[in-house]
Amino acid sequence: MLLCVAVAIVRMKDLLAVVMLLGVYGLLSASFFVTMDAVDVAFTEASVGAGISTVLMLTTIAMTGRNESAPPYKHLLALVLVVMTGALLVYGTMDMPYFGFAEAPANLHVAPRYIQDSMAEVGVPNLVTAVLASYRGFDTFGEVMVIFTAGLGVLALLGLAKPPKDGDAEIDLLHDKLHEQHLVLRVVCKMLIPFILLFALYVQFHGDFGPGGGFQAGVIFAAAIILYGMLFGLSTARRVINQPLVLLLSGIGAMLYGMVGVVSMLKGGDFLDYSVLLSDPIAGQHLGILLIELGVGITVASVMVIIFFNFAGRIEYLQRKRSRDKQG
Amino acid sequence: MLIAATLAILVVMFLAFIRGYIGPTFYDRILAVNMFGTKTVLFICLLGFVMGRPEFLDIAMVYALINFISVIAILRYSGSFDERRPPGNRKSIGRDV
Amino acid sequence: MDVIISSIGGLFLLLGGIIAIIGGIGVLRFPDFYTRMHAAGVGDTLVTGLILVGLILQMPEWLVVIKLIIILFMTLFINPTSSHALTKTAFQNGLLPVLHKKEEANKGDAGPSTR
Amino acid sequence: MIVGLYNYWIVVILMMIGFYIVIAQGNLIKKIAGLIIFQTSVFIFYISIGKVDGATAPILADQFSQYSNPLPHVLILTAIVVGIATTALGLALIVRIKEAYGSIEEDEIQEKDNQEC
Repeated sequence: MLLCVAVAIVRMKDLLAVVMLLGVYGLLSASFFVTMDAVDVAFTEASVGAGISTVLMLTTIAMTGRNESAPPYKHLLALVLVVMTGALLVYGTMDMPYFGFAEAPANLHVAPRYIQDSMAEVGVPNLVTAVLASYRGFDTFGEVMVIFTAGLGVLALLGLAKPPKDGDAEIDLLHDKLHEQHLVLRVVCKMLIPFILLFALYVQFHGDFGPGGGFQAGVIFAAAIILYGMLFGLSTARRVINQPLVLLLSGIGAMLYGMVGVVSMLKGGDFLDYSVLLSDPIAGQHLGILLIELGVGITVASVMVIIFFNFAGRIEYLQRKRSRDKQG
Repeated sequence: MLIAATLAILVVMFLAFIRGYIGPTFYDRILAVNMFGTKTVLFICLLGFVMGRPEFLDIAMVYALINFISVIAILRYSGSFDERRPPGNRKSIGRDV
Repeated sequence: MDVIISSIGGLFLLLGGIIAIIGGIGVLRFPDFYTRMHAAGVGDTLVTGLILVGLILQMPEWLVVIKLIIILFMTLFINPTSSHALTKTAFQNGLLPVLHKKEEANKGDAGPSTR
Repeated sequence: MIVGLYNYWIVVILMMIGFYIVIAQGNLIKKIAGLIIFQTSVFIFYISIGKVDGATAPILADQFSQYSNPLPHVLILTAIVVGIATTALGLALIVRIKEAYGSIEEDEIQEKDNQEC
């Protein structure tokens, strides 16, 4: 199935259709992850691959136009190169262990330790959360920083020097039209949005026991805000959610993560060693994981909101510029 | 029964994908994506039962929400694409099946 | 008693599967967007209801039942809403339904039994 | 017995499709789509390595004793979120390129660059 969709993406000229097929591709790969027992990964891929990335691609296409004009070139050379690389890689797989083989080298080194001892050492049933937040906490800290930096990069590339003034007649007209068209949509979304926010909090704090955690919860939280922004117009969403505050929050999330590490150092442990946070090591681990997931969640949610606001704000800026050019 | 229903859902997913690929208009594609998403929700629910760990229904819930959000996004930004056709040409759009 | 309830659940699942396939064929073979919309919208909601009720009748733990009911309600809200929004947008952007029947498009496609 | 390697072959084919899109298509958005496919193939590779036959998802429960390897899941989970962040950055760059050059086709951008020199 995945292969079919990928081939279809190659052949499709219409960029809009490509984006939609990418959404389908994301859903499919997420179901694949579920069959491979990777429920946390499926969770993330579902909310990211099928949701946020589709929204971002769509906003980009709305700015750049939907048709691919030039025909693909360098056809033959590229094909030969690709087939050669593929053949080499397939040759390389001959030495790999069989699929699902329990004694494969990848499954023999640290994984048994995680599976057997983490209940005693960390006390969290979800192994993925335990490894993510506790054993590999330093790694995750780096990832959070990468996300934070990407948010700053988008802000630098697409941010506007002056925040747009409210009350631009033409844009407001466009929004009003959209609102009147979709009355049913608006009412249903108004009911759904609190539910989505609640669900995000559930995912955030239930991550120790089931699939979920800071990354997923952040993305879902951001998705609710994005839904609001899409339906009620960007200026309304800006009025509800203060953009400098969101920017501050993304920093605070990353800081919270780092601070937990620093506090554990001050208490005599290593950086990000939560056992020393409280007198009982297991309770300390629980507290540390909770705080860290909270930091991750805040950072991811606010970075996603920043990215969306900047993309959508750019669209409005371009529309306004175009209408001003028409008038002047 | 569980397995039969799972297989049926897989078949339907494939059919929806074909519609999304050939779909003559842009709306057909959205329709196919929407249908695909709903079927994925069911697929995940069934899969949880087949694998004997039905507590993973959270994933299905996320799917339902995200699918809705992406459909709304497509509708919201479809207004910005310049595919409005001149009014004289309108009649022919629905008919070229 | 348990056996009866779970076999009723199995029946629901089977029915859901069959209707899902019928809906899929409808989406593939109907002549224009609005009829396809009909097949997809009605079929999807019905199938979701049937399969989720079937799963509930398999009698898992109560937490799972609650989650299933939440999913059921959400689909019942979301599915018709998105169908409605999609159709409305399509109509407003000037997509017209097929009104007169074409000869080859008609044969076996627009089955009278659908509505 | 060689059929037992099929998961790697699927990964290789997907990866090559993504690679082909990246090098053979001129449109920048299409290239991003290719990158996403490439990325997903790597994810699938990792996850399929971690799968163990007869095991279940790595969330501890009393009635199960064998679990899949949780380490690849952790790596991929963070990689997905980082991937979307970098994709967003790439898309932002595309938007700026479109504003500066008026096009997102690779050869048209090249032509404009040559004219300016």
